[in-house]
Amino acid sequence: MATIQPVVFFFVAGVLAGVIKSDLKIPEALYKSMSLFLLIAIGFKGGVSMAKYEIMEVLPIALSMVVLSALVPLTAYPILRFVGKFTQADAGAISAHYGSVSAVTFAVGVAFLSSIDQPSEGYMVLIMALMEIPALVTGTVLARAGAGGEKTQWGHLMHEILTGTSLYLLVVGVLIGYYAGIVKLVSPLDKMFMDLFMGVLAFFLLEMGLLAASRLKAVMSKGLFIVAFGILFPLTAGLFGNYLGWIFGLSEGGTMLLGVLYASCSYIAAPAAMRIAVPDADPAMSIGASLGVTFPFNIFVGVPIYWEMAKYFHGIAV
Amino acid sequence: MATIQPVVFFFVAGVLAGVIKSDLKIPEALYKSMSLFLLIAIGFKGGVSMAKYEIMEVLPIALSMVVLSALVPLTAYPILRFVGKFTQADAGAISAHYGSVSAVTFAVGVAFLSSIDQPSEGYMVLIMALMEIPALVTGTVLARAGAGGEKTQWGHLMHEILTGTSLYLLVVGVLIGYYAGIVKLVSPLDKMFMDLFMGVLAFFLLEMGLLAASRLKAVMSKGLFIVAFGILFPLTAGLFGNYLGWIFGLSEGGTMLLGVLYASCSYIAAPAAMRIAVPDADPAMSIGASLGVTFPFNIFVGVPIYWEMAKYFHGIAV
Amino acid sequence: MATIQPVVFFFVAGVLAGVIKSDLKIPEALYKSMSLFLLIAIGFKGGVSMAKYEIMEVLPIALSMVVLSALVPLTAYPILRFVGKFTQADAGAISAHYGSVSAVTFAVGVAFLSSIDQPSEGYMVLIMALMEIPALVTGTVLARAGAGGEKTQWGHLMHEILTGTSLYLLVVGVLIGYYAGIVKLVSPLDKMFMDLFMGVLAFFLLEMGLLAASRLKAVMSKGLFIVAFGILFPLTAGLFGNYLGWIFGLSEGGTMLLGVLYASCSYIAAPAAMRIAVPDADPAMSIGASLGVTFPFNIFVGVPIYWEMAKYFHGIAV
Amino acid sequence: MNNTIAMKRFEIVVGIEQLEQLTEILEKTSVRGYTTIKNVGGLGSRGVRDPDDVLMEQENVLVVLACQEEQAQKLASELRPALKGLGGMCLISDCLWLQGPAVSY
Amino acid sequence: MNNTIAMKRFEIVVGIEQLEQLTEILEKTSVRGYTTIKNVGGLGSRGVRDPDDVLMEQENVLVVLACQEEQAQKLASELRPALKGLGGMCLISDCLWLQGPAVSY
Amino acid sequence: MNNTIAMKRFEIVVGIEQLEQLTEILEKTSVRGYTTIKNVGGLGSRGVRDPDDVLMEQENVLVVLACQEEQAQKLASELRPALKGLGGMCLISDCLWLQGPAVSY
Ligand SMILES: Nc1ncnc2c1ncn2[C@@H]1O[C@H](COP(=O)(O)O)[C@@H](O)[C@H]1O
Ligand SMILES: Nc1ncnc2c1ncn2[C@@H]1O[C@H](COP(=O)(O)O)[C@@H](O)[C@H]1O
Ligand SMILES: Nc1ncnc2c1ncn2[C@@H]1O[C@H](COP(=O)(O)O)[C@@H](O)[C@H]1O
Ligand code: NA
Ligand code: NA
Ligand code: NA
Repeated sequence: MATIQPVVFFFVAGVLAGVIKSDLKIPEALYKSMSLFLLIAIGFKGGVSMAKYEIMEVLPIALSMVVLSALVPLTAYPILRFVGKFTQADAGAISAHYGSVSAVTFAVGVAFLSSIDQPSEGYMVLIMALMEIPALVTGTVLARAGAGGEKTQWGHLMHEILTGTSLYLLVVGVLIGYYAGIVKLVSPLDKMFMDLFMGVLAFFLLEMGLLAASRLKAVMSKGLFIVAFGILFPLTAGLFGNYLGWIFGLSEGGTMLLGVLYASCSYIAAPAAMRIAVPDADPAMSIGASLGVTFPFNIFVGVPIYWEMAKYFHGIAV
Repeated sequence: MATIQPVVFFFVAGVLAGVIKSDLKIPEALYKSMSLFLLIAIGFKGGVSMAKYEIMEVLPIALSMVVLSALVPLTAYPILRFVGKFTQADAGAISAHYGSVSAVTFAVGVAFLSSIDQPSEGYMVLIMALMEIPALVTGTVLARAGAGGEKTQWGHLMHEILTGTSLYLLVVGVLIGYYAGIVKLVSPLDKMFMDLFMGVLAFFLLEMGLLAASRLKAVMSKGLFIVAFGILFPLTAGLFGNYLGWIFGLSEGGTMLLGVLYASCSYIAAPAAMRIAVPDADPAMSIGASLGVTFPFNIFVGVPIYWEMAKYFHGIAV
Repeated sequence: MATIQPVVFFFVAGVLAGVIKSDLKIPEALYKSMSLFLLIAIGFKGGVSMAKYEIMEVLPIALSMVVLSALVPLTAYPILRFVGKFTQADAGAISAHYGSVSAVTFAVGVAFLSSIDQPSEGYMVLIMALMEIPALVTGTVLARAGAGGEKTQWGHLMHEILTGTSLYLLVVGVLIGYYAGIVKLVSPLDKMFMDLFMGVLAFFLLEMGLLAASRLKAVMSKGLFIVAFGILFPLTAGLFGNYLGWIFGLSEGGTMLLGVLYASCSYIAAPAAMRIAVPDADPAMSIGASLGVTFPFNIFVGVPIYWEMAKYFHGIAV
Repeated sequence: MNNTIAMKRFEIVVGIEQLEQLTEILEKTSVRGYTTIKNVGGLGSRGVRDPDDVLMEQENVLVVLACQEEQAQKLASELRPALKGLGGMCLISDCLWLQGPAVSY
Repeated sequence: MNNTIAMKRFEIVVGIEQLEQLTEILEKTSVRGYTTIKNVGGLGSRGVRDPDDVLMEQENVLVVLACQEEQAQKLASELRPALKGLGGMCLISDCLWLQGPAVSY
Repeated sequence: MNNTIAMKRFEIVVGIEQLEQLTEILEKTSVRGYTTIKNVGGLGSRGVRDPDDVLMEQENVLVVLACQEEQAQKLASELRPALKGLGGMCLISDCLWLQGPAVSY
């Protein structure tokens, strides 16, 4: 079995600091700077390795996987609405979060693969960038269909999604990385965007631990259901992602990453979008479930499991 | 022809984010931290390579080039005053901006040279640091000579110029880099100030793109003249810089860098100084021209042209 | 004799900028981010090299050196109280500062050793982390014993010390570094926490110079005594630390570092703790002495002297 | 007090996302001076808003504005209908403007 | 003025370390709205407090609160004994609340 | 209201570059308390000032100060001539100081 990445213990350190009420604080500007860095760096890395593919060849596959990801919120919604007894607005908003993705979870998955020397398809990062669109749109439709109230601000929402920082910087990173790969000028930029990636991730996870600790109360208030959902749903979604990856003929690493994408859950882009699209949903609940339950589950337990799933499917293939 | 550096596309990404009204924002603390970094790093790099020269030998040449740079604002002023119909205050202030230099444009020039493996004189950075003095003093005199009004606060202005962050940090960087070069302890510092230079520049250009986009309106209001001036003037100044560099016997790389220095235009140090020296000038105009027109022109089109100029002059020499 | 590290000249540059009233300013978020970085990085580096020892073997020695460090404030107190004529509260609080340690001074010591290729024990960093406890507790007792007034908030104080950012992050760094060392996954994290250490230290020293300059007035007000104390006391404490290190059989490098720890003086953790424990002490005085006198003395003059002391003691041993 | 003008003081708190809308109203009323403080938090009908929360961006802005009676009437009648979209609060009180050379009211 | 309610305006400055204690008092008095500004400095009985000083953390917070007369009486009598532990200052003045749809007072 | 002292409240907005000059005037008038809020923007006779603009540093600071009538007179007469150099605005209004143990007025 693969050893746990040292970097994820920074998350534990953050949670612990929150629990023992340490005065440890990450300056807001640092947190925001690191988000920007991670998005560009993830994109850049993906772009550089995409330079080795024929883009046109992979595009149809990539788009299919993006479109199919709309199944994730569509599955989450009835469970939340009818088993979890959430309001329509909350169930829709949480579905949007789980259909969307977490770039940091993806990054932990990539780190896992590189620690066991497994390659993966560079365009996975493009899939990640685009997966937000079906998830947020589907979640919004679910939250508002037939609900009356104010008209959904579709124009505003689509603008928020398409020009939102996360999608925008991932795409910028991909394009510049791709160009740098093509003209063979990756070099001085990789010193920052590749070499420092893990170190920045460490700091970022420390802050995410602090944030998760501050959200635990919101999770507790909803009790067992949200914990069970926050663990069982990503497992199912991860299985489905792995299955699709295998069907589409991705490498073992790519298969696992698609599992991670389907299983992971947004806590940055989705809350911002849902505030506009579904203002009557309670953001504390979706952020609590996403950051307080699913995120830690995925980086500690989920990622190795999704890898086992990928190996299992590829075993069948043989 | 040399390929365009991937790093400059971060500027494009920033402009575009501004144009499509993305919510992308660079935290102010990050912007300021990166300015400090770039100034020290540029100085440090120059200082390290100066450690290979006899300082006393190059000082007279360097100082001559600094003094001659006063010709740049002296040429800009009548064009702005009589062709552009600017007020005396505005014409003087804009002259000061164009006589002064942009460390980031210089950095792009250096990156260009290193991507085509061309050496240059380390003391160019010292010239850059000192060029602010004649530009800002000349610009102020032009703006205020015979204008009446409040007395020019020369003491305050000289203090602002000489202790201002950009001049100060460039000189600190040069001195410490020089010392590190002499005692052969460049090593652990270069991991930060040299290896990360391009990565930080990428981020910085992203922010500069955002800033430039936010200034476009001010430029448009003045219309065609300012766009024409913002392109044609640096071309002329760059030609003059290249000519001087060749006359003074600089290497091809150094010649081109002197062209870049003469052609480049300040948007950080000069606005701060002009606010004190010429308070009745409109800063929006000079920053708009500098950042919205000349800066992008220089990094995309100017730098390769100045390089062709340098090669042309050195071709004559042969 | 060893050459002065280039990095310490950033401190000089900071002081000078303050003295000439440059507008140079380090954003607060950058200062705080760098503190976090340095604490984790110092811990991480120590933890990685601790992975080569049997922890249980070194623990008794380490703890003894921590406990004995309580002698430092116990010695400082009577000097401050009866020679310096400070109030009981001030004398106690300043003692706590001098008994405590400065991670940056320690870092300069480590940089000194690595520039002359001398090894040292990794667990020194653990000693540093723990030394705060006896110093702050002893200082508080001295400041408040028999003083009446409000009851000392021991619970609050111990919570502040044990969960305070500096102790917490050092320990987090040690643990994760140790783990990374054991599982042999130091690699992508070292790109940040080791390679960039000196560069970040350079920036941090620049800010510390600015801070020291802003504190000079407070020091001047107390006059000669505080300057004499701020130089002579660390020399004595450093001698004592070196003596102990030699007795305990540390390497020459480790001996010197113990000297540095005993000689160095806190200006971050101690002020925060003393504000709670001894609210009637004047923080300006202790921070002034610590940052305005002892810190610069230690990094420029002290460190090389403590190294000579270490060599002297180990010479005896032979 | 000497050298003072009786004036009205407005103190308005809205979400940062409504600031543009608010300044448009101020411009429309030809207000000649106001002061804005960002990064403000608080409690109101929409619950707690904490500008330090990095995950949920909820920042208020406080606007202080002094103007003469007549303009105050105009401003109040412009603001009242807009409050529906703006939320937040608007307080009005009396004050004296200490006269100096600048006339930004 | 039309469409306004007469109210009391509280303006409280305390150290950031006392903010929690203050908001507890506000909650106890069932206050339904207030506004907080952090990163505030000043001079008071404890001397100068500068939030920009990175070595000595001394930050004040300013709280503005509008409520009706009756609640103001209650709040003032709760705040007065607490001022000993809170320090700082508490100013009370008259103001008008411009009526909108939200009722957070 | 009980346990309150009638006081004057000053609310001053100046550019950050004038803050030192302002605090010197306050010291000269032996003021014993004031509160400062930095990073403030606004519109005035010098046009828009936006503290978030990284290229043009234009930051205002808002100072709130409560003092007794007598000192208020002194302060107003010191401030008035200085306003020329200071710019900005200075509002004066009535308020009540809720009495606590600290006397910083
Ligand atoms: N009528 C007003 N109401 C509120 N604030 C004002 C007013 N006039 C000026 N100010 C503030 O004072 C600052 C400086 O004003 P000035 O010196 O006139 O440009 C402005 O940027 C505003 O923040
Ligand atoms: N009674 C009040 N006193 C002071 N501030 C208030 C009051 N009511 C609302 N606010 C402020 O206005 C903001 C927006 O209010 P609301 O739109 O009602 O949520 C709140 O977050 C508070 O900062
Ligand atoms: N007279 C006053 N006017 C305005 N603000 C004051 C006044 N007195 C105290 N303050 C504020 O209250 C804070 C705490 O006061 P204190 O607890 O007396 O040190 C000070 O730092 C000031 O920000
Ligand atoms: Na997902
Ligand atoms: Na120039
Ligand atoms: Na010590």
